[in-house]
Amino acid sequence: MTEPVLSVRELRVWYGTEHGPARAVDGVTFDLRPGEVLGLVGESGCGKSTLGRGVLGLLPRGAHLDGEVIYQDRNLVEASAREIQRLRGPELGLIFQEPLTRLNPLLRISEHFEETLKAHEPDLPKGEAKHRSIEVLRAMGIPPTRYRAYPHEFSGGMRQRIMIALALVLRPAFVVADEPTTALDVLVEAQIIGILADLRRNFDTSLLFITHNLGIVAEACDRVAVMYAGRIVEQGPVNDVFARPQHPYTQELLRSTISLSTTGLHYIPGAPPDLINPPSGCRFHPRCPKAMQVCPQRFPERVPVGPQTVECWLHGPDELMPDGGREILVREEITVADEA
Amino acid sequence: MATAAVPPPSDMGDVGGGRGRTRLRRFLSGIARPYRNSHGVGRFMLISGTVLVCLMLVMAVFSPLIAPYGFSQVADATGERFGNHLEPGGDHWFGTSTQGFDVFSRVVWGARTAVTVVLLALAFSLFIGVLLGLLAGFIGRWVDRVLVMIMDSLYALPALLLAIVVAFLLAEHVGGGTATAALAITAVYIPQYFRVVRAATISAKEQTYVEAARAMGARPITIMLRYLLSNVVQSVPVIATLNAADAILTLAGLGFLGYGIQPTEASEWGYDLQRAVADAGTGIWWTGLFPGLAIVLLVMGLTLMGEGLNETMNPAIRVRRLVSITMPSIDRATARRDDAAGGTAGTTGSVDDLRKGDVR
Amino acid sequence: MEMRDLEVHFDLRSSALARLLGSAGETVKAVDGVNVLLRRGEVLGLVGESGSGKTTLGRALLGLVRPTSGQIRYGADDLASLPQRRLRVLRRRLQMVFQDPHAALNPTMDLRTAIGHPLRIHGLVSSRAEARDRVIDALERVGLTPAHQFLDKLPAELSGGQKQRAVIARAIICGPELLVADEPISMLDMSVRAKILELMLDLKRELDLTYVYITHDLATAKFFCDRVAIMYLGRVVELGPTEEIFADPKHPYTRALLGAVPDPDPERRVPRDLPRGEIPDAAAPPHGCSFHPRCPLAFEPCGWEARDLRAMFERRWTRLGEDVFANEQPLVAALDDVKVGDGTARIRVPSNRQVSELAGLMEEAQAETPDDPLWRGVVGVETDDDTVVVRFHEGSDPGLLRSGGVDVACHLHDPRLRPEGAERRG
Amino acid sequence: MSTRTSGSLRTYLLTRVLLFVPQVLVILTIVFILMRVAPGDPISVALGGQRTPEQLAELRAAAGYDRSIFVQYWEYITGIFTLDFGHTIIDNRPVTQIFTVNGGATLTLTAAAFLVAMVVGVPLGLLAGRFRDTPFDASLRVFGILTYAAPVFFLGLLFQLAFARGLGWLPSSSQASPIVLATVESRTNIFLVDALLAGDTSAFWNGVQHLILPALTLGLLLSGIFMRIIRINLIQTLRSDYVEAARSRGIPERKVVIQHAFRNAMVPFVTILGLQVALLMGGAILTEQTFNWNGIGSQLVRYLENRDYVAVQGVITLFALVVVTASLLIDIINAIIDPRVRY
Repeated sequence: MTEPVLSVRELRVWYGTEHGPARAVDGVTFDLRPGEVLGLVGESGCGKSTLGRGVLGLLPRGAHLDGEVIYQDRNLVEASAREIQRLRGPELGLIFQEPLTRLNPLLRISEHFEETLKAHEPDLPKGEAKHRSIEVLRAMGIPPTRYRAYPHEFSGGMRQRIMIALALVLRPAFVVADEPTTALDVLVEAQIIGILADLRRNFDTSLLFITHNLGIVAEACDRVAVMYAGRIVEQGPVNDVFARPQHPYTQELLRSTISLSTTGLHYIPGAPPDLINPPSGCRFHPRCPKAMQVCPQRFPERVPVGPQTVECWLHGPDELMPDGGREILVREEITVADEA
Repeated sequence: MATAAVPPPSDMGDVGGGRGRTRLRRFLSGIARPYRNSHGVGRFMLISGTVLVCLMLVMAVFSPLIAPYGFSQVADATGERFGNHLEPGGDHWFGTSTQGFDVFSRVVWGARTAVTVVLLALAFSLFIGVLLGLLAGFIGRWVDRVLVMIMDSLYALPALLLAIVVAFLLAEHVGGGTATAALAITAVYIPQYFRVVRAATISAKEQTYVEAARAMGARPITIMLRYLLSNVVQSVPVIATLNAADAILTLAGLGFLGYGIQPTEASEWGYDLQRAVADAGTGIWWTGLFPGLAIVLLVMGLTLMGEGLNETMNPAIRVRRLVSITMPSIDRATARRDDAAGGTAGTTGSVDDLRKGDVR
Repeated sequence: MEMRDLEVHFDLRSSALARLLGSAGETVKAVDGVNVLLRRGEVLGLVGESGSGKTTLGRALLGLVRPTSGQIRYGADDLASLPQRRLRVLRRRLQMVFQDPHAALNPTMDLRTAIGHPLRIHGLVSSRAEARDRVIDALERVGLTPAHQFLDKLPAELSGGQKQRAVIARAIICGPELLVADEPISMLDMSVRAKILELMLDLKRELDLTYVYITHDLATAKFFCDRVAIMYLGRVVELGPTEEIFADPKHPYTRALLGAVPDPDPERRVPRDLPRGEIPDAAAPPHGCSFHPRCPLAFEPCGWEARDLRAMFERRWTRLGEDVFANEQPLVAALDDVKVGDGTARIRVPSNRQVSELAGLMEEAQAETPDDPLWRGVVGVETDDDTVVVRFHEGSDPGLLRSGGVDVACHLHDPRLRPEGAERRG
Repeated sequence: MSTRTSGSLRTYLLTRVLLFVPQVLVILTIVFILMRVAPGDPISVALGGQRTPEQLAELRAAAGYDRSIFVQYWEYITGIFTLDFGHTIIDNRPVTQIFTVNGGATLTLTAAAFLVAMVVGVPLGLLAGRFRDTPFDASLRVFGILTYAAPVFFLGLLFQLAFARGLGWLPSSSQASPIVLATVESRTNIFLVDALLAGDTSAFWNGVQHLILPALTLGLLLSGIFMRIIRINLIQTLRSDYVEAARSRGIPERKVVIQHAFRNAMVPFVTILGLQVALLMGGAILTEQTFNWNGIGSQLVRYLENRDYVAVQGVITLFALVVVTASLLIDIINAIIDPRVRY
């Protein structure tokens, strides 16, 4: 097996709030291999965006980071601000959800690109910078005629292509895409997904693709990590996870997604938990249809199940299971009043 | 948030009877909210500003009790004149002025004048400005265009000039005095409230809840009062406070130029400063310094309050309070890996205990 | 309810001064000649991307937006020309559910007042107690139970799903007949969406409602609607029973949309031959069929024009790169100045270049991408002094025509225009 | 695309310039209405009690105040377009003479004050916003609030007490020493320029010394406001999405602040500069009065005291025209620096 580009180990990101720490990301572990697209799915507020930014060190003030993000034998969590700033661009990139506000309205597209290249390769001749920028833009389907235009002269989809090109112009080894298609229309979304899924072929870039849309994961990703309340509860190859989901949350999430083949409605009762006071033990247990006695008592272990890794007592490990742990847990009634 | 959806038990009881109280509580908590939610520099500004303003208010309300003499008194109870240009000290803490007034008393009474004029002016201009702004923003079309044209023109005139002209015209027919000064200042601030309220109305009009009200079949007047007004006025406190500060300066400017209140009608700081300009050349500092300081303190108080409010209420510049937290510092990474490699239940137990300890 | 030749136009930037200067502001045809019949008790889906006019159409149905022309028959009334006063009375029976439940509720109004407000507006209750009972009843109907817990809540105290339930409660409290739901679940989380859809289905059954469901999400439209109207740039391009449209989409746009829906089923893949580009500027819609610049199946009568030529050159430069671009750009810079909607494009060549060079360039471009539908629309390229004249096939606007069980607005399905071998290409 | 952009910039500018005319008309009308809502005519108000009724009636007829209000309005408007602002009542000189004779002093004062405000306010605002909530920011804000809270005339008074009376560094009033004023021939009516034209450097320095205190007084007032606006704009810009995006590309923080934040923060500042011109003019009236500065403001106060409507109306008209022209210029500048405005 090849060395992972990026290894995240027990990463935690907590925010201080007046009611106590909010555990947006609470002990997340995953690897990203070269050229791989890893989908990170979960409902809003599960910490997936925080995770994506935490990896790049782009967190708001007041966020506390702990754990390991290993990139090229360095732990980014402990790296200095200056060190990370140098890595952002040539090594690490970020693509945003809302492309409309991410470009400086007073600067031409060309200025955005030339500034980015200059920041990391100060000796680059201007002509070369232009050439490289136009080449990347072309790969994203932006005609060279538009190189000197202003951001407001582009449509939403075009701007997102420009943002992607900006993130890729220095050919980073690893890119986080945070819901890059949420603000876009169906057809444009499909175009952008196509571009992102092709990254590995054209740019040799690994991608952490954050989305709430399971369809997009199926379309664009090699592996998927399912997040719930700050934890990755299941990860594995997309085809396996979608065909044989092992964690009850993944199963419920897949069932409640409305797709073209949906014939009946299904939903998960209750609401995602408060990250300040998460449920004890497995965080999904209050909503889990398969909850057992052990679930609220003990934190579930990370267990390999086939090609997947799952955090659920259903899959053991048996040697840690307390006596009577497998008994069914009688759940409290969940009313609409508690829903999301 | 799930917790927000669970009501506190006190709300479960008598719903009908609790309503009035709920409203009052909401109103009070609305006033207290900026004080509670603010922090850091914003909180400091808000509180110090409020303290200053309250001090000045106390001075204004209780000026007959605080001031040793009347504002136009030039002799004490025995009929003996104070004398002019007495240095601070003795009976006259701040000295006496060219005309033989007691400077301290003038400063105290001046607070009353300033507060009265500004409150009157604020009330008038708020009422007219908000009303016209709402109308223009809501009705749009030619009403809006005409009003905007007039208000913009008024706004383009230097504020002081506009106040002078109005005071000048009114003085001719109404006479100088508190009411004239208040009306002059009113004229200055109507366009400001108009602009703010109109802009807020136009943006509120685009809100979905206003369209929802239209979809319900609400009449325009209902929409304006029940849906627009209550949301538009939220932008008013900050502006009103800052404008009050500005109004104090305009009033003083009017007084300084001789278009404010005459010394026999009420005490006015700007007027006193005008008289003090001539004194400055001869080295008499107390006639100008104290009224000037009074203006500075009141304007500062209001500005601090306004900026403090802005800091806590304006989402565009608000900072989230940073609460420092301590993360449990056990090396769970290694604990976990040990587990995966077949660690003992004991290690997991400790992690578990820790997690349970964290909950509540 | 029936819509006939409905048009809603918005004037852009037509300030008094702009008119003074003679530049009559641009007009956006948000809804451009729509004919749809809405049957009692059905769920009609208006499906399209942003800018397709679906939301404007939905609002026009309720009289929230005044149509520029056309009729909306509702019983004996024409909503398009009814005075506001009479329209307000009808609002009892025509209600709306909004996309963003948070924005749809007045932040300063508690639920009791907000939900009960329609009752007061229409004078349907005589006492506070009665209003309260009706509000409680509505809250319970939408599942906000126990209702008394919610009466004094402000919108900010509710979660997204709860807010949407409150909006629905407000919409049904007067006993409406028709509910226009504008993307009611698109702002909600995955696990809540199904709940709200189920609630809407239950209410429809219990209260005998008719729905107009506006969405860009084909998956929920397929599940939820009886009939769908696919909209593109202000027009209905395909209209028919949901099953038929989803089983056999006729319009190339519908086909593209359906193909582009990402699906969790790993067996299904989005095809790579997606329509290029994005929805064009509605202020200057393409000539002929608005979809033709993006349509892979476009042919002679679809309305080719000079702008398409420019787009072709941009595609060419994007493909071939900077050097080709630098070389050719001066030749075709004049494309910017060509008039829109003309049957020909006249490209003036800068004096130091040869006309034949440009004509040759065109040939080269055609030879390189012979499959580009543009070439089907080009009748001929002539040179004239210092100008290259490109003649296009005459284009026309496709109207809705019956094809099988559905109506479709596409020349491909017009038997008079149907090209040889259209079956094969389609 | 480039052709379209410049084309629309041209259209925008044309539109904006054409808008200027109705704007001026409206503001002139409002000034006229303001000045004439009061009953009575200007002549009686100014000279009533000093002349006999017959004399008054004669003067009224001569000045045209016996005609209908619409005729007077028409004359007022056409007068202004031919640069005829009428004649003052109390000393019967053309109103335009006030502008030419005293305008130079006001222009010198406001220009110098504006310079002070820009030099002090803009950099301090940028620094305060950049280092938000540090002790440095806090002290700058206190400075800003203090300069704002002190009325110009009070600040002027303090300066006079401290620097003129107390320390004796600078002169306390007037544009120059009386002897110097008398020796310099006035050609442009701008004293400093006249001194330079005459080649009299000592007179020039004398003028500069006299200018320092008034310019500082008025400039500091404005600088506090500039600082506050720029600080808030910068804070908002620094949290904008494109700044975060620039950071995500690894642009060094210094460059992010300069390239993305400073420039963008200046845009909203420039758009409201027009209104600051009005503030500057208002402040100038008070400053001139405090420092015995013989500008238009001082003249205005003199004519106000004498209830000379014509002179007052003329000066107000001039001020209004200056503000409208300034806002035209600012809109043009804005269109050049912000590409979005052109659409």
